[in-house]
Formats: sequence, C-alpha cells, structure tokens
Amino acid sequence: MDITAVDRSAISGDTLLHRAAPSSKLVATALLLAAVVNVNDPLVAAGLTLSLTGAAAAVRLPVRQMLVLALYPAVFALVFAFAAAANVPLGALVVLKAVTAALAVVTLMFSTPYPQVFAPIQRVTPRVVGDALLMTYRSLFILADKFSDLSRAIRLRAGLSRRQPVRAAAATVRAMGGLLLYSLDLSQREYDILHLRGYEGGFRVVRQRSADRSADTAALIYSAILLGVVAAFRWIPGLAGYAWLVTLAGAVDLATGALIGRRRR
Amino acid sequence: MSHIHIPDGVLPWWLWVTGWVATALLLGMASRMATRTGTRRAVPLVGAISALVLVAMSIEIVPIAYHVNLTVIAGALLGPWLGAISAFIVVLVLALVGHGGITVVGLNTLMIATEMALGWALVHGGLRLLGSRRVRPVAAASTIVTLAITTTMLVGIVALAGSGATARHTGALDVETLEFRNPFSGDLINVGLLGGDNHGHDGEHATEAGHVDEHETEAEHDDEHEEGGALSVSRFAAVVYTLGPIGWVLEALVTAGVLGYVVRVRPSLLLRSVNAPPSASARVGDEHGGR
Amino acid sequence: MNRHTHDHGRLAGADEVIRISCVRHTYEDGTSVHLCGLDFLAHIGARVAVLGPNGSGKTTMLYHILGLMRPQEGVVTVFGVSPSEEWTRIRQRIGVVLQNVDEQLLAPTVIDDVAFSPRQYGMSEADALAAAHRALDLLGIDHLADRVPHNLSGGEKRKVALAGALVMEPDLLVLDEPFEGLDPESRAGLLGLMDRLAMERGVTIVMSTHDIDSVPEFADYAYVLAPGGRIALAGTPEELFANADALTEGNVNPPILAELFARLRERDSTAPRPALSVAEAVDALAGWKGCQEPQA
Amino acid sequence: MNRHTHDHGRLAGADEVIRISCVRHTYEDGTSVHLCGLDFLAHIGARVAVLGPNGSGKTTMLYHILGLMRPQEGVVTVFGVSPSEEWTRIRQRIGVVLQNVDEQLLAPTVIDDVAFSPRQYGMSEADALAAAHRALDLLGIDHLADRVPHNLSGGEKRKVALAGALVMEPDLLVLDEPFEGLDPESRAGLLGLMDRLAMERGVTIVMSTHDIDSVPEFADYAYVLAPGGRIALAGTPEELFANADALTEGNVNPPILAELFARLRERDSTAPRPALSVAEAVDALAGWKGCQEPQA
Ligand SMILES: Nc1ncnc2c1ncn2[C@@H]1O[C@H](COP(=O)(O)OP(=O)(O)OP(=O)(O)O)[C@@H](O)[C@H]1O
Ligand SMILES: Nc1ncnc2c1ncn2[C@@H]1O[C@H](COP(=O)(O)OP(=O)(O)OP(=O)(O)O)[C@@H](O)[C@H]1O
Ligand SMILES: [Mg+2]
Ligand SMILES: [Mg+2]
Repeated sequence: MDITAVDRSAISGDTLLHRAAPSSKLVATALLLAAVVNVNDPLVAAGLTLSLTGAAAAVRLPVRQMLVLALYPAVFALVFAFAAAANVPLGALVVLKAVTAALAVVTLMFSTPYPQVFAPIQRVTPRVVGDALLMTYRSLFILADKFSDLSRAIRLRAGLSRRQPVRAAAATVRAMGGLLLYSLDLSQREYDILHLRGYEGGFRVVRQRSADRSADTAALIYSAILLGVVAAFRWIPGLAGYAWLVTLAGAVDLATGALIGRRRR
Repeated sequence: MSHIHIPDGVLPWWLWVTGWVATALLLGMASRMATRTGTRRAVPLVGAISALVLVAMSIEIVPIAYHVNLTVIAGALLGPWLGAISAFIVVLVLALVGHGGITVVGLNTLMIATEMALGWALVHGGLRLLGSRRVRPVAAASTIVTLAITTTMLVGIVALAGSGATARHTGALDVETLEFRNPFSGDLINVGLLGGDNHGHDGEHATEAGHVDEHETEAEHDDEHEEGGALSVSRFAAVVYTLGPIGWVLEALVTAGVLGYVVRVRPSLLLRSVNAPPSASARVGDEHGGR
Repeated sequence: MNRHTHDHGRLAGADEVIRISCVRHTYEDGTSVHLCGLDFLAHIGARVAVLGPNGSGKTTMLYHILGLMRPQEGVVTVFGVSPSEEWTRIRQRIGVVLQNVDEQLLAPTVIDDVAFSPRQYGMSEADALAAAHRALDLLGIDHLADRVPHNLSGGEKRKVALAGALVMEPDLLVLDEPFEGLDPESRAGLLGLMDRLAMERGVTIVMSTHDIDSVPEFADYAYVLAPGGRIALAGTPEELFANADALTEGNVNPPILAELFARLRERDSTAPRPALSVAEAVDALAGWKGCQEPQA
Repeated sequence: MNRHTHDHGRLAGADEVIRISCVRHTYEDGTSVHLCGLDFLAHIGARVAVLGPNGSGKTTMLYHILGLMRPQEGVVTVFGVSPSEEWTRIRQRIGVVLQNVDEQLLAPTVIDDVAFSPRQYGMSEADALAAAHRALDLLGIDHLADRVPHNLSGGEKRKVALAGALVMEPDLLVLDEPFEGLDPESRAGLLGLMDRLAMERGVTIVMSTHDIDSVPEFADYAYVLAPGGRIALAGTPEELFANADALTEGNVNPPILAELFARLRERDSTAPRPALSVAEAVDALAGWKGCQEPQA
C-alpha cells in the first residue's frame, strides 16, 4: 500500500484515462465491479483480468506497480480459495475475482486525483463524513512526513539496531506516541484555521471536466462490453462451452495492449 | 483491527448489502450525534485520527512484521460516534488503495466501529474506576477485552456467511496461517525502520510466498467443504481463540505504551474526557482554551 | 470589496483597527502571558511589526487578535468589536497566515483551497472561482491552481496560503513569522507584495518576525515584547533602532546597520545619524566622509 | 580528541572528514539533485556553511553525509567510509540536528531524551545519565532536565536537540538550518557554543543556513549551491562575499555589510575593503574617515 506512488501517478500521469472525466471513470469502475460480482466462470474471469490489464498497458499506466497492489488481495483470496473452494476452477475464480476487482479500483486511483474520487463519495455521505474523508487524506500526507522525520531521528540517534529489538520496539512505540500528540495538535490547528476561514460545513471540490470526450466514451463502452460478456455467459447457458474464447480474447487484448503501450513510448 | 479479508464477489450479496445498509444507517446517526458538538470540531479531529490509524498500520513494530492498529486508542479519543465515522473512512481508504474488498467496506466498518466504541467505553470506564495513574493496565486490559469481543463478533459473521474459511487478522496475526505477517508490504511510508534504507521490501514478498505455501497443506483439511456450505465455525473459532491472544497481547502492549507516553507528556488529554460526557470527548484536541 | 470608509466610530480614533490593552492569557500548564505595559494599536493602512525573543508572546498576541483566545483579563478590539465574541462579524475583513503553512492548506487542491472562504461565505461558484484566480494571479501562481498542496515546495505553500488569505480582499492581514525558512529572494518578493498591498489597497498588516533587518524596510511601526508578554517598546523603526540601549534591554538586537551606526557614533560623535537601508547608509557615509552635513 | 592540525593535505588528506564528489540523487517523483561542480570538502575542526536558495539541495546534501540516502552516482565519504553503507561504524562520531527539532525529541522528559543515544549504545545507566547531564550543562540548560520536551519553547527545544547530538561527544556535527525561528540572543548563544566546540574540541561542524549575516561570524569556509544542486562557489567568507557578482548569480544575497561596502566602493573608490563584522566595519570606516589610523 504505497499511497505516495498512487498519488504521484494520479496527479502527474498523463494517459488517455487521466483525460477522461472522473464521473465517467467512476461509472466505468462500477460496471467493472458489477462484472466481477457476477462472473461465475473462471475462464471468463481470466479473460476479464487479462483484458483489463491489457487496457491499462495500452494507455500506459504503470501496470507493474498496479499489479503489485492488486496482488495483496490476491494473497488473501488464495487463502480463501484453498479453504472454501470445492475444486481448482472455483478456487481460481475466487482469486481472479479478487484481482480483477482490485485492479479496477486501482486503475481508477492511478488515473484520478484523489479529490475527484472522494468528491462524489462526499456528495452522498453526511457532511461530517465527507469532509472528514477529504481531511483524512490531506492529513495522511502530513503525518506520513512527520513519521518519517521521527523515524529518521531515531535512526540517526541509534535507536534501531537488530541486536536490540526490544529497545527498537520501545523507541518506535514512543515515536508513535509522539505522532499521536502531533496529530492532536494538528487537528487543533486545523480547527483554528477552519474557524478563521469561516468554515460552515461542506468542502467543495471543483469538478474536473473531461479533457477528451472520446476517452470517456472509450472507458464506458469498454467496461460495458466486459459486463455484457459476463452477463451473457452467466445467463445464456448455451455459451458455457465457449468461455475459453473469452480467455483467448483477453490474452489478445493484453498482447495488443502491451504492444500499443510500447509503441507509444 | 478486525478486518475481514474476503474477496469481492464471494460473500453472499445479501450479507454485504446488509452491511452497507447498516453502515449507512450508522453513519447517518453518527453524523447527527457528532454535529451536536459542531462539525467544525469533528472534521479535523476525525481526519487527523483516521490518518494516524492509517499511518500506524504501515509501521512495523517487530521485525517479523507486526503492525499496530491503534483502534482502541482512536476509539478512546474519538468516542463511539466519531469513531464510527473514522472506521468508515479508514476502511474505505484501505479498500481504495488496493487493499481490495470494496464490497465488504460496509461489514468491515461495522466491525471496526464496534472495536472503537468498545475501546472507548472500556478505557474511559477503567480510568474512571481506577484513576489515571493506572492508564497502562487499563489500556492493556481494554485492548484485550475489546479484541476478544470483536473476534467473537467475527466468528458470528463467519457463521452467518456460511463459509468456514474467512481469513482474518487480529493485529497482524493471521489466524489461518498461524503466523504474523504484515499486510502492508509496500508500506505507506518508505521507512524501513530496522532494515537498510530504501530496500526493505524484498524480504516481505518472500514471506508472502511462504505464506501461500502453508495454505496448500492446510487446504487439504478443508477439502470436505462444499461450496458455500458446510461451515466449520467450530474449527475457525478454535483457531481464532487459541492464536488470537498473541496478537491481542502485542496490540495491548503497544496501546499501553502509547497511552502511557501520552498521559505522561500531556496528562490532560485523557483525563479531561474521562470526566466529561461522552460527546465531549470530541473536544479532546482543544488545547488553547479559546473557543 | 475594499471598505475604505472610515466610520469605525468608537471611543478611540476613527481609523483604529486593533487595540490590545493589558490582556492576560494563562495556558493550561500555568504559563501566563500578560500583554500589558504599552497598548498595542494598529491604524488603517499601517504596517506593524511585532518583535520579541522566543516565547515572549507574539503568537499569543496574534491569536487574541484573531479571536482564537478569549482574554481572561483586559480588552481586545478589532474593527471595534471583540474578536473572540463576534468573529463572524469581522472575519470576512481579516486574512490570516499562521506559522505552519503546511497545515493551513486544508482543501484538496490549490484552487479549492483559495476558493474556500468565498464559498463558505456563500459566494456563487463562478464568483468564488473568479476571486480565487484573481488572488492566485496577484501572487503570480495561477499555474499552480490544479496542484495538490502536499506536492508543493515550502515557498509555494506559503504563497498559496497567502492567496487564501487575500481572496476576500481583507482590510487586515495578520502574519505570524512569514519569512521563516524563505531564501532572500523569496523574502524580497514577499516584502514587495506586502508593500503593494499596504500602499495600493490600504490593507493594514500586522506581522510577527525575528527578522529584524527587514523591519525598517517593511514596517511603519513596531512593537517589542519582553519575556512574559510585556509590551516594552513601541515606535517607528527609526525611533526604535536609534535607541540601542532600550532595545538591548528589551532583548532585541538592533539591525546590523543600526548597530554599526550606533558604534560609529560612540567612536566618533560626528558620525551620521542611523540609516536603516543600505542605500541610505551609503549616502550617509559618503556624505560624512566628505565632511558634508549628513542628510536628514 | 583535539585534532587541530591544519595541513589541508590534498587527495584524501589525513584530516579530511567529508568529501562529496558529483553525487546525484533522483527523488521518486523525478526531481534530480546533482551535487556537482566543485567538490565538497570538510577538514577536521573546520566550520563549514552550506548556502543556497530554497530547493537547491542543501538538505539533500546533508542527508547524503548522514547516510540517509545512497548516492546513485558519485562518491560520498565520511571519515573515510561510505556513510550509507557503513553508518554503524561511524554513527557514534556524528551528532545531528535536523530541521524540525520537534520530531527529534523522542522521550517523555528532557533528560531521558538526551540520554537516549548513550542508552541505545549500551552505556550503563549511571554513565548515560552523567553524559546527559554533561551535555545539558554545556548548553546551560540543566534546569530543564525534568521538563517535558513538548512543552518547551522553540528555542529550548533546539537546545535540547543539540544536547542530544552532543552527548556522545561527536567529532562531526551536522546541523540543518539551526537558526530557523531563533531570536537573535539564542542565535548568538548557539554561535558562541559552536565556536567553542570547534576551537576547544576540534569538532568539525557542517551547517546549512539562510542566515547569511551570521556566516562570517560562524564559518571558516562556505559552499554555495545553485538551483539543481550545483556546487557553484566555495571559499572563506571573505573571499565569497568580496565577490558580490558571483554571489548574485548564485542567487545568494551577500550580507548587509558586504553589500554596504561594495556600494560604498562603487561610489567612492577610496572606500575601505569589505569588513564582515560590525566591529571590523567600525574600525574600517573610522579609519577611512581619517579620524584614526585603522587598527591592523
Ligand atoms: N499550548 C501552550 N501550552 C503552554 N504554554 C504555551 C503554549 N503555547 C505557548 N506557551 C507559552 O506561552 C509563552 C508565549 O508563547 P508564544 O508562542 O506566544 O511565544 P512567541 O513570542 O510566539 O515565541 P516564538 O518566537 O518562539 O514563536 C511561552 O512561554 C510559551 O512557552
Ligand atoms: N521527498 C522529496 N520528494 C521529491 N522531491 C524532493 C523531496 N525532497 C526534496 N525534493 C526536491 O529536491 C530539491 C532539493 O531539496 P532540498 O530539500 O535538498 O533543498 P534545500 O536546499 O534544503 O531547500 P530549503 O532551503 O527549502 O530547505 C528540491 O527541488 C525539492 O523540491
Ligand atoms: Mg510564535
Ligand atoms: Mg532544507
């Protein structure tokens, strides 16, 4: 979970997806999640994963970093699969679902600055919740900086040595106590500022508009097609035998995606 | 922190939808209660404490990759209502940055909100009973009791879900694999506290691999499970209750250490809220004595 | 939105913006700051510097002006009202940049942060954004509009915070150690901007600083706090720095040039009167060498 | 521990403490700092100042000296070894105070904080406490021993941090902007202390600062970084500040006195050579006026 990497890509990246309107990307992500929830054939799920990866590669998102993040839920899915799934295909389905869902969300986060992702959430939640959500993300970076300052100081003052793990742990716990005090002070100062600047509740975020209509259309159509395929295989029984075609299509997607991504580079 | 690591699209939809609905209700109620003390006070406080919890979860305390959660502390400082809001925010941010489990955000919020509310009630009850000098034992005991109760809740959810293989970690203790592991491999912050500077991550992927291997053997035992059927709640519970306590103790030690430090450095912090009505604990950050 | 009508009828002078009279504040741990001695006064369009050693109470004083603290004793009035009680009545007229700029940028993006106050005060979205862009332009940082605060450099953060303070076109600007950590060039830029604000718009500026050498350049009037909060000295920079002894008593080192001239005078009584800028000093010294009358 | 031999031998002379040679560091976001141009050298007992505008790479350079960053290109040696690789071998000889003192105070009381390193290095409890008290005494703040660091004023915190850095009696002291937020008196006290450390104990001091006016007082040698990290200028303060044009190019304003004398010379070519302290300047000016012979 490297928030700074996500943030960096979202803010300084410049891919086709970065140019799409955040609202379109949110809808596309929702469609993909619906597809993940409904997919019930491992081969179709594999196709889904592959083509999503292919799409990310095609627009030149940092696919490798994204996959590392998506791997985390995969590990837990594997645990789940081995314990719960009756057979290998079902186990594979569980893992693929986890990876695909994570990949969909991560694609959104890697191509959209966090305010634009949180703003729609903020609009549908109570004021305190939405505002606190935006405030959390802002504070996260301040605190992370603070903590790296703290641990740097511990390091320089010889607080950490492998030979004395207990002392090292104690020093770290202290640092955490210091961080706690700091975050309370921080909230006090933030409160002062809110007061001074006339806060009455309700942060507002300028809505980012689409910089490229075709990007929105592409994202929406692409995820709609994937959902359509999933739905077809779920509810049209006759198709079950052809699920391998979806996997194949996914593989082709990935290959072309990788090629396009490389060509553009 | 009790955290259900269930992949999206696996849990029965009625369960996670119920989780979302309950969370929505909880948040509605919480924000009404929270705004009584003023939105302006609540927003920065919840923001800072949620950020603190998120940062803390990325810190390794012991080289074997044990990480803290600070939910009891967050609960003690925020109180139950702001705690519920903070729980939602923490879970949501985790899900968005690649933790997975967007659909189970609702269920996870309920778990952590409960943990924070329990932590708040126990810490403050204990301090009122025993006095602030005993902050360490109070904090430690509260943490253990809180985690024991939420673990029981988790077993309940597992029973509801009808699947015996819900993976869970208490602290970072993965009860399924009987080992401690750090779920935040690529840390939030790039500070290798004990290792070399910027290259602390390689080793962890190795443990992840080992982690998976262990499951292959374990899976054999679970072969009798049918899809979504035959739960082994009893076995799950047995594992949780025998191994969970190690995680609880570690979390308890850290909680006691941090709260002890805080009380020594700034005694007024907890004491004030001890004597104040529950909602007033939201004003904990008020240091200037001004408005 | 410049209100230049000077109708602040009160007991005190019509153009009085701030008055602080024997205010006491006791912190939780018992530390007491007693802002007494002289009265602190700031008039319309004045640029006032607050000097004093570490821990003397500069920040405490500014917090009282901003209504963040309620005086336990004594009187604070800003625009004729008590800021801690009637902050909502005067807040639109006051812009603030406190010491930790990092923590003052609360909104998710720069433009949202600068547009924060206008929106909260109920301006229409279009007006709020227009005002925000005007403020960014004023500071020459419109290109930062879509950036996220945590990626900015220290100097940029300070400018964004300043834009947020200026967006409502305030009549009073309160700055706590605005030069901390800035290199000389950024500092000069900031000084120039404050000059313009005071001259062209009649903005009253109150700022605390340790940077004594920039006081003559920046301030019309300065107050010196002694430890404990006592307002020990007051005067124009010329008056203050001419009186090196009193300054030293007040635990403030005079600016280098003031010290140079004071010592020169000790050595040679024909030495010119203290000059406070390099240009003036060069004139004065050259004149002195030529045994001309020093210019007034 | 006094190494006062001043034979600045070339090529990794025996008394060379630090050498930085064309080091490049690229931050994760692509910002690259290239500490090249001149080599950075510090000799035993030297007091070296690092100047440069905001963002020029001063902190980055100090982090390299402290082994917090691994050079991606170029060479850093401290006490003859690479700090990023063999930090444990040299860490006891190096004391550090970074920019944000707040985050460097780790223990609940001042004495615990100062005794932190000795305890970590496995000193006996009694020795650790004795060492801590010695360090507090050295800074004249033994009365703070039992206070809680969080409640101290900024200046006091900085002194405590310094005591923590001095407690192991280091041979090298690295300070990042030690004067930030300090009032002139605390600053003078700190300058005096650093003088003593360098003179009496032969401690090598490397410090970054924006406070140009104190450089002549403090430093034997100074380096000026240009934006991007280029080490653009180096020399003794006298050499550096005599050359106003090069300084301005390097985006560093010369100290006020240097500027005064430079302008005086433009006006009148008989004006004396730049003096860098007030006392010298008074002598020079008085001598110039012809009232007295300037003292040698
Ligand atoms: N939150 C606090 N709790 C207790 N004492 C405090 C607090 N804040 C400030 N003080 C004390 O009040 C006095 C005045 O502090 P203040 O911050 O106003 O000084 P200052 O003049 O701004 O100093 P500096 O130049 O270091 O910023 C100091 O003695 C300080 O220790
Ligand atoms: N963590 C970081 N990530 C990305 N870029 C960074 C980081 N830290 C510093 N930089 C960049 O590296 C350059 C050098 O920064 P550095 O902090 O060394 O400057 P400095 O000379 O210490 O500045 P200041 O006078 O403001 O302290 C700057 O351009 C800065 O923006
Ligand atoms: Mg202050
Ligand atoms: Mg720096």
